[in-house]
Amino acid sequence: MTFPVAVLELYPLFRWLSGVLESFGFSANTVLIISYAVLGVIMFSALSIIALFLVWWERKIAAHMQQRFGPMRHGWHGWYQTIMDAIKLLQKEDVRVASRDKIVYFWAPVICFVAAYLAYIVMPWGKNLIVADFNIGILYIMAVTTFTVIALLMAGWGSNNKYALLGGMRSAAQVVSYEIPMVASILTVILFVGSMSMVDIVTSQSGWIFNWFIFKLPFGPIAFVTYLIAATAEANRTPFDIPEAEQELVAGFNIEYSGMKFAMFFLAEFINMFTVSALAATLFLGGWNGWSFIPSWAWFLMKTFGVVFLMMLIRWTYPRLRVDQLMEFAWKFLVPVTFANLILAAVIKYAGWHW
Amino acid sequence: MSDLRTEEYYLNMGPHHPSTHGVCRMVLKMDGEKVKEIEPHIGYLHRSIEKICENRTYAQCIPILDRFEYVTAMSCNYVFALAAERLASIEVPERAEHIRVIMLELNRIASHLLFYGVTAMDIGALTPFLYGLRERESILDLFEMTCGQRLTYNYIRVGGVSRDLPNGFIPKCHEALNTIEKKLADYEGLLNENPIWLVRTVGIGVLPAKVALDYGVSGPCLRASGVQYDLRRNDPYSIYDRFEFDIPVRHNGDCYDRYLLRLDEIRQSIHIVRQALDALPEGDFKAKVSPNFKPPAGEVYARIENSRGELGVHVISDGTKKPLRVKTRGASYNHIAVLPAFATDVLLADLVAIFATMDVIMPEVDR
Amino acid sequence: MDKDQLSAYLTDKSEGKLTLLEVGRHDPIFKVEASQLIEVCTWLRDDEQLKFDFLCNLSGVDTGEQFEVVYQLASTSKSLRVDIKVILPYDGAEIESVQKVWAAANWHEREMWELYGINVKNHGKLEFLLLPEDWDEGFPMRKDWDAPDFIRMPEF
Amino acid sequence: MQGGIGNMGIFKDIKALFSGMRITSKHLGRHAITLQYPEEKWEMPERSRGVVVLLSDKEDGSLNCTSCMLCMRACPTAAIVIDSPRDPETKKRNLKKFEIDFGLCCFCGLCEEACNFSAIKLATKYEFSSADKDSFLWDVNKLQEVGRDVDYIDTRKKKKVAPKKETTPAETKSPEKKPVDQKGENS
Amino acid sequence: MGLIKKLPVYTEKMPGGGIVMTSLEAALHNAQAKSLWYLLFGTACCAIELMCTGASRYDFDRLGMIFRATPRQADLIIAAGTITKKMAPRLRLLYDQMAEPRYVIAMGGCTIKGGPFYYDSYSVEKGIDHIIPVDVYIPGCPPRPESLLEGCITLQEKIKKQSLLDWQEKD
Repeated sequence: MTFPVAVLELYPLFRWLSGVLESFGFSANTVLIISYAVLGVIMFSALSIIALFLVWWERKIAAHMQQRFGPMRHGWHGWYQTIMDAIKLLQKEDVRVASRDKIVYFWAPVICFVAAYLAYIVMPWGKNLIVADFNIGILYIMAVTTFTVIALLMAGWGSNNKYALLGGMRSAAQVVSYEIPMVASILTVILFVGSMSMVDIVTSQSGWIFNWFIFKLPFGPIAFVTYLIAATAEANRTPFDIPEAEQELVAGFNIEYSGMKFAMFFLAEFINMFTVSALAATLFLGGWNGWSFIPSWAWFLMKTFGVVFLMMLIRWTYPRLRVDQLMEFAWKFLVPVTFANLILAAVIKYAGWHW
Repeated sequence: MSDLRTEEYYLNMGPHHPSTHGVCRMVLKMDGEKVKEIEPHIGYLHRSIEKICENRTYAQCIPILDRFEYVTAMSCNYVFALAAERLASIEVPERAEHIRVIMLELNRIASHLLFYGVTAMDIGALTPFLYGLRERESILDLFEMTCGQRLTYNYIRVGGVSRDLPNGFIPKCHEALNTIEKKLADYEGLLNENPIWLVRTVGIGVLPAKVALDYGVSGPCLRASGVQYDLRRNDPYSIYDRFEFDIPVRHNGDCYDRYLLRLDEIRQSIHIVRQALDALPEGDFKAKVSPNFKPPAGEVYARIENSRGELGVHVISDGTKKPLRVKTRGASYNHIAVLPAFATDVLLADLVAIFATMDVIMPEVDR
Repeated sequence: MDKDQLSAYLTDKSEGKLTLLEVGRHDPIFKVEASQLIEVCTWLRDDEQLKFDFLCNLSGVDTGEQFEVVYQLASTSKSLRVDIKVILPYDGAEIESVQKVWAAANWHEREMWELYGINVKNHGKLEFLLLPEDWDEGFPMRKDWDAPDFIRMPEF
Repeated sequence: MQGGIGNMGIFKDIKALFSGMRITSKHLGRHAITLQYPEEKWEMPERSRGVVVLLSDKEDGSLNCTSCMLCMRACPTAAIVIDSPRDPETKKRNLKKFEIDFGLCCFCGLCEEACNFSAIKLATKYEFSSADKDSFLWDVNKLQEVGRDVDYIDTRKKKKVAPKKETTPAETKSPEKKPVDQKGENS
Repeated sequence: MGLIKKLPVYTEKMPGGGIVMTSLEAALHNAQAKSLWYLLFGTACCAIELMCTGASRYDFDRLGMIFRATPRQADLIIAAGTITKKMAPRLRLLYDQMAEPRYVIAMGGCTIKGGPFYYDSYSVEKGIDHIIPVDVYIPGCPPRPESLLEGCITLQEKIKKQSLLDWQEKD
């Protein structure tokens, strides 16, 4: 049978799987569904492992920046610390506030969690390693990542807590503001590639290192920096972590969540961070392109983790902005800069002054 | 736009809230994110220290007063010893006075380092908090070496200090001071010029000098508002008049000035400690004070400049070995009382910044 | 002005409203009648030579026979210090609020009211400050106060 | 936004942002100053005030305490309770009960200073957490047991080795005990 | 207590479930012990030592302990400092808001018995065990950071020794 999933690297595995399943007499459609399910499980586990790793990594980096050790006692340099955290969170009692909005309160973490994973359908992990290559891939990512804000707003509203509500409202305002500069800086890339497909974007940057979009002077670096700022805000990280500002709103939108539901928010936050970093790597740093002696997925992971590291460095260095300054920064600085940059890029593209 | 209506609501901040530095509770009348009115509620740490001191001898009061303002417990020890010495007209040996000055100033540095860290954390930067505490540890080491405790010292006694400086204190102290002086550059590099820090603190929570005086605000908060008033100069105690140091003054009275002023004070304190270490004479470290110390009847209000402002203690003696009344006055008491007078119409995040830069410590308020 | 000059100046200029007490060990302590308190305080704050613009502290005292209220004043511009003491009877102790002179007195007076039971006139907001809201065991700082779970330190 | 990110000189701002990042990333490469507690331990300074213990005679192992009750009177929290009735015949006090309640003790060291017989000391031990609240009431046996291996300088007059002038142990003995095991530079 | 709570009940009914349950028990309690997130709760002197313990020199994170500001996500209250009569109902409220399994460390003399404020004080709660159940007490005024770490390790040992059956009864 023809296998429609574009995971070419994993193709042998799926051919073997479909062969086995067909020998049991399953119909072609069932085989397809089961294959997708297996793929989903693989994806889910990979991402969960990455999220758990990121939590551990962040703790280690923060600790070493502060001349501490971080997790140390559980395994080599505390490597299974976050696994223990996850198991513990699963065991925790699920406290439900009596005055909650039942439906909204329940679904908020689920939506947040699912939305965080959805983006990976079109994420090019490596050469021929993508679940589905839509022709509107980047648009799809922008759409599904914005689901997060709905989840946060729902969490803030459903908890029936003033701090949570303030957190939810802040996050809505923040994401709405930062979506615009983010899209505007991505548009510069799309303008040049002429396609919204993730695979096209990556392949257009193949070859020489100066084909990477970040090196497209003069607008490339500007687009990258503005994207990174907007992405940091999108992922709710310091200096833009006002929805869960510990010192002001105690824990912000997730103040009333415990146990598994909190774990969902927690993991989703780190997966979101990974998503925006992966997007930065794909759009600006050439995605999985690189010398061929290292596998393409390793290039992708390396670049992504590089961006994640940068975001962590930023997080543990800077203070937090205030909510109105955040808006002002977005609307008065970031939006004009990104649009000017977009126009500049368009002019350069039209005039053909680029290589 | 005029038909858009907003509804005011009440937000309860504390007594358990990460940025109230302990157990202060503030009921905020909010309009969206804007704070319209503040009503502080205190007393969640009211431990009746004053009542306890009425039933303790003068020597026993000092460990109790350690817990009154634990971040600068040395100055609590000192102010009570000063009051008792003034009641009984005790002459303190030279060496003891020098040791006291060293300890008071080291404690001021420790307290300001804690302030630096906590303020940075309240404004959202976590790393400076750990840097501040890291250098504070080196001072705590000095204290532990001298008197055996990290926080509640019970070191300065009526008539002197409880023990002489240990061997090797002086080189170690110099080393710690050098490290802190070197690290101040790091602290400043992290925050002073940082645009995010600037927008969060410059022009936020301006405390006018007139309001400050009216509400009895003292110490760095008052000096940041442009009033040059430091008890080390204006009402000299101990041997501060022998040392050369500046009283840093700033004029805007906002969060940024309050923050910068404390960094300046760390430098001045380092300067004072160095002078005191150099001038340290030989001799007794304690005057002869009987264990059954009974000052003559009378009353005295002793006040000193500690890291938060005026720390005072009002002691009334009736001629017995226990004081008739001990009333303590902490600077933070007034610093919280003044909040409703100037910190209105700010955003919630600003209130946190203002609260942090007022450097409030709750047991001093609640006692 | 040093301390003796200050004492002389105050006795001289206050037209008999202030009487120097002997108990002061470091700074002079003056006695003032409760009825003249506000007048004297305003004068102390506004006098060009004194300018006592800073209320350091306000203590209520229970001596066992009477109540005393001590105002510790300081002048930031002239570097002066003086104490003002008001003596009140045990029964029906009442004093005028000095908030109009120094706003700092607000909380001190509230505290004095709840801990000693000295009533403060014209305070505006006499509510519990340090004690729990549901406190009903009287005025704990009074010398004769006692409660079931109040344990005095054993005398050895 | 007074000041403002835009109008304060964007290059100055960027420079400041980078200098902050430079400082934190500089620390990233340094060695941690952390003490890995259960494996490594600080050597406490000699004067460090941990738990209160009763000291025993170095030669015959009997308690130094003469039950003079000075420490009990000095204690600001009444954590020490001594019961020692006088023997009617020998007129000597018999130590019947010596209890320290660590739920009350404030580790101020006044008892150590009050003692004239080198009998009570604040040792440099601190690991006594317990799940049992009542276990903090230590009787004389426990106090003596914990204090067995505590080194001290005997200042009692009757001993020949004791110096004439009454001094506290810390003056005579060098307190040059730095925290050991401090890895890396403290910077 | 979450999903896993019901698991042991089923496993025990299975053939050979006893062995599965014992190892499951060990694994679950291990996870609990190794990831104690503490509530950022401090009132007095001990709070400063708690901060110092979290700082670079002693580093709580090493034991896998990080602070959470909200009681819902915390496993452990370190009652650091004096609890007064005015504060006691709030402490109880915080404890009630925490999700099971929850633990309490009483840090310092004040929380054990009132410490220096036992005598002559009209406003201090004489021991927090009147308010909430306490798992581990740490003496000291304030305890050194090492003492606190030692107390936390004691608590971890205690958690590991728990039995799942205790859990069932606890609800």
